[in-house]
Amino acid sequence: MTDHAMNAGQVWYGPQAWSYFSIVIGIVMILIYRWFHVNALNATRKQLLAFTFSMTTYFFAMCSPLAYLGHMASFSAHMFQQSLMYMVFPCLFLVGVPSNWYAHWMKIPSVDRLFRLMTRPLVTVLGFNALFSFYHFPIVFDTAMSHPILHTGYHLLLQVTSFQMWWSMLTPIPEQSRLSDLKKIAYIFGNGVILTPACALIVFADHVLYNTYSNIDPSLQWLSPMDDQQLGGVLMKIIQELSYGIVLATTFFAWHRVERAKDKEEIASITMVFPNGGEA
Amino acid sequence: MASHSNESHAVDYKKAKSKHSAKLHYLTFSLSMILTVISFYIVGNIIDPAREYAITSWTFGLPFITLLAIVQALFQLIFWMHMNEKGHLFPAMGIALGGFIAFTAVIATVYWLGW
Amino acid sequence: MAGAVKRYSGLMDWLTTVDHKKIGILYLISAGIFFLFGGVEALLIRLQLFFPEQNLFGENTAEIFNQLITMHGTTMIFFAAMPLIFALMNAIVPLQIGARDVAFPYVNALSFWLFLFGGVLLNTSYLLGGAPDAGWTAYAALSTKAYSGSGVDFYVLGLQIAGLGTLIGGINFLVTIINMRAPGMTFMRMPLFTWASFVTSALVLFAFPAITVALVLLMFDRLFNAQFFEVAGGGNVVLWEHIFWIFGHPEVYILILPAFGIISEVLSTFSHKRLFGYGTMVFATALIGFLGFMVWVHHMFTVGLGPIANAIFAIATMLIAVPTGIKIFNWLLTMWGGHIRFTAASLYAIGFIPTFVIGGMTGIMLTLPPADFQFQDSYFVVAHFHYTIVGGLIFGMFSGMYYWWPKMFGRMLNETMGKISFWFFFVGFHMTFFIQHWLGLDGMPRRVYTYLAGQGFEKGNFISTIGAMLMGVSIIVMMINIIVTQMKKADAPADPWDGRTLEWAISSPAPEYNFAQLPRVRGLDALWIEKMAGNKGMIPAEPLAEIHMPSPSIMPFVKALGLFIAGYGFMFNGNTKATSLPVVGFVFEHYILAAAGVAVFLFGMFLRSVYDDQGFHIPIEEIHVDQEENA
Amino acid sequence: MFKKWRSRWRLGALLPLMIWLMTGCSQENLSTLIPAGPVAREQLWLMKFSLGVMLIVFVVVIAVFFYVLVKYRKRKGQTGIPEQVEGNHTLEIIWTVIPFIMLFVLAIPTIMYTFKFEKVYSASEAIQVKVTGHQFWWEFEYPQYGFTTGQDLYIPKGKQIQFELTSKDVIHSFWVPAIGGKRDNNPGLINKMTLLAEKEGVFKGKCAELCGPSHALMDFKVIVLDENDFNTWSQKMRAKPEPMDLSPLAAKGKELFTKNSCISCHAVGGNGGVLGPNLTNFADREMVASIRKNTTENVKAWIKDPNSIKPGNTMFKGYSPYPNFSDDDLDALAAYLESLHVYKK
Amino acid sequence: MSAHSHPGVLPPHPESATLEGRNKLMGFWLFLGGESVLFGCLFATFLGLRGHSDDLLAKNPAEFFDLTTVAWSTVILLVSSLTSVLAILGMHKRNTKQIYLWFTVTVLLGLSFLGLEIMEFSNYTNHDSFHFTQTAYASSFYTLVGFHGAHVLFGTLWISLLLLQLTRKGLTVVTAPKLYVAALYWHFVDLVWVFIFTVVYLMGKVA
Ligand code: HEA
Ligand code: HEA
Ligand code: HEC
Ligand code: CUA
Ligand SMILES: [Cu+2]
Repeated sequence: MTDHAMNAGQVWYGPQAWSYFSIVIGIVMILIYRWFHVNALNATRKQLLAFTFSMTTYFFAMCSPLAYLGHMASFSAHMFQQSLMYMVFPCLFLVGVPSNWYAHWMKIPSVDRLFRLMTRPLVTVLGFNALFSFYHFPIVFDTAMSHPILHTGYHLLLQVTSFQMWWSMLTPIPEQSRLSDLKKIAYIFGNGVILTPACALIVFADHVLYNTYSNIDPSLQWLSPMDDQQLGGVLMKIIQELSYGIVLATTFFAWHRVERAKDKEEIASITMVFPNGGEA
Repeated sequence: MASHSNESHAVDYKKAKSKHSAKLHYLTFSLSMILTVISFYIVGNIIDPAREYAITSWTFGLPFITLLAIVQALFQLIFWMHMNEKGHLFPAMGIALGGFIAFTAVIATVYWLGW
Repeated sequence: MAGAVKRYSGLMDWLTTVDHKKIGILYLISAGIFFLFGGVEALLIRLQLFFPEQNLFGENTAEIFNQLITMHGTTMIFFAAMPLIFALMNAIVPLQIGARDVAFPYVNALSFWLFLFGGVLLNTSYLLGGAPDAGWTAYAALSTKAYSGSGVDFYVLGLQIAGLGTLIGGINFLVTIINMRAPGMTFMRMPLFTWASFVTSALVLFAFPAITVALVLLMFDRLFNAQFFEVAGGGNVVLWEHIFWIFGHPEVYILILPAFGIISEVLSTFSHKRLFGYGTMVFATALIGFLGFMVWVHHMFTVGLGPIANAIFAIATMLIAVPTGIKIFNWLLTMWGGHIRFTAASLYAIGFIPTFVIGGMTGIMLTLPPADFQFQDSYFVVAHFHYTIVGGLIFGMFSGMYYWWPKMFGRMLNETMGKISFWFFFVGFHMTFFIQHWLGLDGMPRRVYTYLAGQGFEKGNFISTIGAMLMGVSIIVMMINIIVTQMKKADAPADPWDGRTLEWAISSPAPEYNFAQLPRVRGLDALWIEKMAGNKGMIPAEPLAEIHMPSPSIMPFVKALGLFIAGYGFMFNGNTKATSLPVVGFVFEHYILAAAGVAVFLFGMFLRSVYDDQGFHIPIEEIHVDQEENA
Repeated sequence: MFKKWRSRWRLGALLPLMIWLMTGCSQENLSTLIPAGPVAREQLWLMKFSLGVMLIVFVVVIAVFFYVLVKYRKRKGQTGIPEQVEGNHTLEIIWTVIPFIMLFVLAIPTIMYTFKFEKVYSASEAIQVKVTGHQFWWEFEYPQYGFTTGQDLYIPKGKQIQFELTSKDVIHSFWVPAIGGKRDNNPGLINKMTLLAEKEGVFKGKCAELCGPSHALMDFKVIVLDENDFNTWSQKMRAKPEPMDLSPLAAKGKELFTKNSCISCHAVGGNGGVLGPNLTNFADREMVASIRKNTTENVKAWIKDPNSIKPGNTMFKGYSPYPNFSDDDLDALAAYLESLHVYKK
Repeated sequence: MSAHSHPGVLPPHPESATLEGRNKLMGFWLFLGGESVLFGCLFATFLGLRGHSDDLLAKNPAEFFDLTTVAWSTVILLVSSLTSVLAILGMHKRNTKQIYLWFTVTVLLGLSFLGLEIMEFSNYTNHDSFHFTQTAYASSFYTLVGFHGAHVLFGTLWISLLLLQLTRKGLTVVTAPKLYVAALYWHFVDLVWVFIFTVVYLMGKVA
C-alpha cells in the first residue's frame, strides 16, 4: 500500500491528487474535438453541450481529488468516481460526437471490421458487466488497487468496455444500429438487471470486503468503513439507475415519436387516396 | 406444390445451417461439463473450510461456483434454448424479468428474515 | 375439412364455451355474485361494529367476525375484483387489438372454471366447519394447524386452484397481445386498456408463482407436518410474510392498472379528445408495473427488519408515486379543452380521480417507516386501501361496465338508475371510509371484532356503518338496473358513445367471430382516424373468407371439477368425523380422493394433447347474414 | 345539469363536517394525535409534515379538476369536435420533476427518523423490559430487577425504556399509540424498540396484529410513574411480596389457589407457573384480563368462565372437564386475589 | 391459420410455421419466466431457513451429502439435455428416426436420474433420519429438490406421450411445436438443476 503517511494537507495540491497526467489527456481530447468541429462538420448545439458536460464529468472524476480519495480513503468516493466514468461520461461523450465524424475512421476496412466486432450487442452486454462484476471481488479489487499497472490496465479495459456497452444503447451511427427500438429498450433494461447482483452483494455484505480500506488515515475518513462500503454500493446503484433510466426514457420516447410520425404518414395517405371516404 | 429443385435447395440450406448449430450445441455441452467438473472439484478438493480469506477459502469459493453456475446457465439458455435466434425478444425479456424478480426474492429473504 | 360442427345451445353452450366473449360474461356474473357475498360480509362487519361491545352473532361472535373479515377480504380481492378485471379483459382486449379470439381459447375456459371452483371451494367452508379466520394475509403462526381450525385449509386450496387459473390466464393475454394484433396494430397504436392488460398480465405471470409457493409451504405445514413456520423446528414466521407480500404488493397493482386503463379510455371518449400524452402514459404504466416488484417490504415495516431495509423500501415505494402522478395529470389534461359528457360511465371515471388521489396520498403517508409505526395495522391502513381499491379499482370497473355493457350484451344500462347508483355509492363510500382515517389515528387497531366503550371509537364507527348501508342501497339499485336492462331487447347501436377504438367498429354485441374481416389499422385510435377521414368503419385488411373457430369443449369444466374434488381430498385427511366412517375414512386418509381428482385433471391434459382440435368453420353465408342484420 | 353542482356542494359540506365531528373524539391517553413522549411526537410531526406535502398536491389536483369540470363540460347544443392535443413535453417534465423534488424533501426527515428510532440503548442508559406476547395477555419481565409482571406495564417518567419484544405463540404487536409506534412480537425472534414517556398517567396499549378471536381484547395499560414512585414499586416487586395477613376468606382462597392448579399457571410472589399472567400485584390492576373492571363480581365471573369473557383464551385450555367452582369457592378465590396488593399510587 | 398440413412439404422450423405453433412457443417461454420466479421463491425459502435448524445436516454438513451421487445425477441430466437438443435438431432436419432415438435416450436418462434421487431420499430418511418433518431445513430441502424431481417426472411422462403421438400422427406442423416445447421444458429443468447442485449440494458443504 502506498504511504499512509501522506496526510490530508498533501492531498489537496499534489500530483497524485490532481492526476496531472489525466489532465493532459483531457486537454488533448478537447483539442481533438475542437479540431474536428472546426474542420470537418460542425457539431450541433446539443452535441457541443453534451460534450462539454462529458468533459466536465471527466475532469471532475479523473483529475480532481475525488479520484485520490477514492483510492486512498473512501470506498464510496471510489464508487462515485467509477459511476461517473462508466455511467455518465461515456453516454454524454457519445451523444456529443456527431455521427459523421466516425466516417473518417470507418473508411479503413480493418477499423470498420474491428468496430463491428466490438459493438455486437452480445459482446458488449457481457463485456462490461462481467468485467465490472468481477472487479468487485475482494481479491481482484485489492490486487488491482495495490499494483498501479494492473490498476491502470483494468480501468482502461473497463472504460473501453463501458463505451462499447453504451454504444449499443446510444448508437451514434444510426446506419450501423443493430437493435430496433424495442430491442434497445430490452437491452438497456437487461444491462441494468445484470449489474444488480454486484451492487446488491456489496450493500448487504456484513463485513468490510476490501483490505484497501481497512486501515485509512483517520483524517481522511468521514464515515465508518462499513457505512462507507454500504454508501458506495447504494451510490453506484442510484447513479446507474438514473443514467440507465434516463437513456431508457429517451429511447422509449424516441420510439414513440417515430411511431406517431408513421401514423401521420398513413393518415395522410388515407385522406389523399380517399378524399371522399368510402371503401378500399 | 413446390418444385423439387426448390425443396432440395431448402433441404441443403437447412442441412448446412444445422450442422453449424450442432457444433454450437456440442460446445455448450462440453463447456457445461467442464464447468460442472470444476465446481465439484473445487468444492471437493480445493476449498479448505478452515481458512477465511485466501483463495482456497469459502469466501472466494462460494461466489466463484455461483459464477460458474450462472455462466453455465447462460450458455444453456442461449444456445440450447435457441435464444440466439430471431424472434426471441419477448422470451428473453420474460426470462430476464423472472430471473431478476427471483434474485430479488432470494436476496431479501436471505438477508432479512429477522434472525 | 372441419368435422361435424358441434355447436351447443343453452346451458351446455355456457359450460363448453371457449369464446372469450362468453367467458367474459361468465366471469362478470361470477364476479358479481362473489361481490355480493363480499358486500354482505362487509355489511355484517360494519353492523357488528355499529355499537361498542356488541355480540351480534351470539356467543361465537369473535370467531365468526374473524371469519367474516377473512372471507370479505379474500372474496373481494380474489373472487370479485380480479374476475371483474378478467371479465372486461376477456370481453374487450381481443376486440381492441383486432383479433378473433385469445391465443389459447381452451385454456381461457379452463382459467374461468378453475377460478370458479376455487371460489366455490373457499365458500363451502362456511358449511364445513368454519371459514378461514386468519385474515386475508394468513400470517403464520396463526394460520398453522396449532392455532387455527380447518378453515385455513379451504383458504389454501381454494386460492391455489383459483391462482392456477389466473396464472394461465395471464399467460394467455400476454401471448394474445404479443402475437395476435391486427395488421397495422403496432404496440404504440394499442389502446391504453390493452396496454394496461398487457402489463397487468405480466404482473400476474411473475407474482402468482410466489403465492403458489407460499400456499404450498403453508399446505405442507398444515397437512404434512412440515416445519417451515414452526419455531421449534427451526422455521421462521417472517418467511411467510416475505413470500406473501412479494405476491401481495404486485397483486394490488394487478388490481389497479386495468382500472387505470379503463379511466384512460372512458375519459378520452367522453371528453371527445384523444388521450393526453399517450407515450408517457404507456411508459408510466410499464414503470409502475416494474417498480411494483421491488417495494413489498413496506407491508413489513414493523416486523423489525432493520433501518436499512426499511429505508430502502420506503424510497423505492415513494418512487412509484411519480408515474402515478403523471397519469393523474395526463387525465386531467385529457379532459381539458374537451366537451365533457356526464354519463354513468364517465361519472365513475371522474369520481375516481379525487378519490384515488386521496388513497395515493395516504399511501405515501404510510410509506414513511417512522409514521407507519403508528399507522400499521390500524384503521388508517383500512381507509387507505379501501380508498385505492373501492375508490380506485371498483370505480374504474363500474365505469368500464357501464361503458362496455352495450358491447357485451347489446343493451345500454339505464342512465338515470346508473347516476342514482353512482351518487349513493360515492357519498356512501366517503362516509364509510374517510372517517376511518381518524379511527386509526385515534388508536383503533384492525381486525377487532368489537371495541370497548369509552375509548372514543363510537362516533366514527357509527358514521362508517351508515355509509356502508348507503353503498348497499347503491348496489341494490345497480342490480335492479342490470335486471331491468337485461329484460329489454338487445338493440344497442354498435357505437353508442362515439368511440375511438376498434371494439366500437363491430356490432353490439359483437358477432361470434368478432371481425368479419380483420381491420387495417392506420394509427392510434384506429376507429377515430377512419371517422375523421370520413369512412363509416374500418378498412378491411383481408378478403371475406370462411372463418375458422376453435371447438367448444366440456373438458375445462371437468378438469376444474377434478381439482375441486382433489381439494377436498387433500384437506380432510384425518381431522374430521368423515374419516371415522369405514370406507369414506379410508378414501380420505390415504389421499385416494385427492389422487383421483388430480388424475382427472392430468387425464384431461392427456386428452387435450392427444386429440387435436380441428375446430370448425363459419361459412361466408352466415357472415353475410350477420352483416345484413347489423346494417 | 345544475342539479349536479348542488349535490356536489352538499358533499363538499359533508367532508368538513365529518372532520369536525371526529376531532372531538381523540382521547388523551390513547390517540396518536396527542403524543405523550418524544417518539410519538416526532412520529406525529412526520405524519403532519407528510400530510402537508400531500395536501399541496391534493389542492393542485382538485383545483385543476374542478376547473376542468366546470369549464369544459359539454353545454347544450354544443357541436363539433374539440382540438385533439397529443401531449406536451414540457408539462410532462414539470410534473415529473416537481413530485420528485417533493418526495426528496419528504425522504430526508424520513430516513433520519428511520435510523434514529432504531437506536438501541445499553443497560446503563435505559430500563430494560422484555415483552412477551401470549394469546391474549402480555408478560413484562424486568431483567435488571429480576421480576416478572403482566398486563400492566409500569415505567418511570422521563427515562428511556429499552424493549425486547417476542412472543410465545403467534405474532402480536406491541402498540402504545400515545407514547410511540409499534413493533411486532414475532415468535422465535426478538425485536428491539425504545420509548420514553414524558407525562405521568395511565396510557392504553393495544395489540396490533391479528392473533386469534380475542385479538380485539388484548389490551394492556402503561402506567407512567414519577421516578421515585417507580423505584418504590420496583423495589417492592423485586422482593416478590406475598400478602401476609389474609382474612380467613382470603386464606381459604389461597388454599384453593394452590390446590386447584391455579398455581401451575400463575405465579404469586416467588412461586408459581408461567403459563398465565403473574398475579403478584393483581389487585392493583384496574382491569381483570384487561377488559373488565376489577371488581369482585367480574373476578368471579372470570374464574367461572373465562371463555365467555375472552373467547379463545388459554386459561383452562385443554382442561377437561372445565373446573367447576361453587359460589363460595369463587368468593374465597376472589377475596384472595383482591388481597394481592403491592403498590398503588 | 388452419391446423391442416400438406403432406410431404414441411417448412423449415415447423414449430413456428403456424400461428398456433408460435403462440405455443411464446406462451411456454413466458410460463418458464413464471417458473423461474417459482423456483426462485423455493430457493429463497431454502437459503433463508438453512443454518437455523438443528438436524444432522446442519451438524455435519461436510459429510452429509455424497457428492458422487450428485455428480452422476448431474452428468445424467446434462447428457439428457444434450440428447433432447439433438432430437430437435433431428426435427429440423425432418428426420423422425433421430427424434425417436434421442428423445428415448432422454427419457431413459431422466428415469435414471429419478431413480438415483429416490435412492438418495430414502437413504437420508431411513439411514440418517433426515425426514421431511424433522426440521425446517429438511422440509425446504425436500420441497425444493422434490419439486424439481416432480418436474423431471412430468417431463419424462410428457416426452414419452409425445413420442407415442409421433408414431400415430407423424411429424406435422401440429406435433412439431409440442416437441419443441417439451425440449425447452427439459432444458429448463436441467438449468434449474445446475442451480440446485450448486446451491444445495455444493454450498451445503459449508455450515
Ligand atoms: C389498488 C390497490 C392499491 C394501490 C394502488 C396502492 C397504492 C399505494 N400504496 Fe397501498 N395498500 C393496498 C392497496 C393499494 N395500495 C392494500 C390492499 C394494502 C393493505 C394490505 C393489508 O395489510 O391488508 C395496502 C397497504 C399499504 C401499505 C402498508 C401499510 C401498513 O400495513 O402499515 C403501504 C406502505 O407503504 C402502502 C403504500 C402505498 C403507496 C405509496 C401507493 C402508491 O402507489 C400511491 C401512488 C399515488 C399517488 C401518490 C397519488 C397520485 C399522485 C399524484 C397526484 C402526484 C403527486 C404526488 C406526490 C408528489 C407524492 N399501501
Ligand atoms: C376488492 C376489495 C374490497 C372491497 C370492494 C371492499 C368493500 C368494502 N369493505 Fe373491505 N376489505 C378488503 C377488501 C375490500 N373491501 C380487504 C382485503 C380487507 C382486509 C381483510 C383482512 O383484514 O384480512 C377489508 C376489510 C374491511 C374492513 C376491516 C375489518 C377489520 O379490520 O376488522 C372493513 C370495515 O369496515 C371493510 C368494509 C368494507 C365495506 C363497507 C365495503 C363496501 O364497499 C361494500 C359495498 C357493499 C355492498 C356491495 C353490499 C351490497 C349487497 C347487498 C345489499 C346484498 C343484498 C342482496 C342480496 C344478497 C341478493 N372492509
Ligand atoms: C391452564 C392455565 C391456567 C390455569 C390453570 C389458571 N389460569 Fe388464570 N389465566 C391463565 C391465562 C392464560 C390468563 C390470561 C388470560 C387472558 O387475558 O387472555 C389467565 C388470567 C387470569 C386472571 C386475570 C389476570 C389479569 O391480570 O388480568 C386471573 C385473575 C386468573 N387467571 C385467575 C386464576 C385462578 C383463580 C385460577 C385457578 C382457579 C386460574 N387462574 C387458573 C391461565 C390459567
Ligand atoms: Cu395479540 Cu392481537
Ligand atoms: Cu404494497
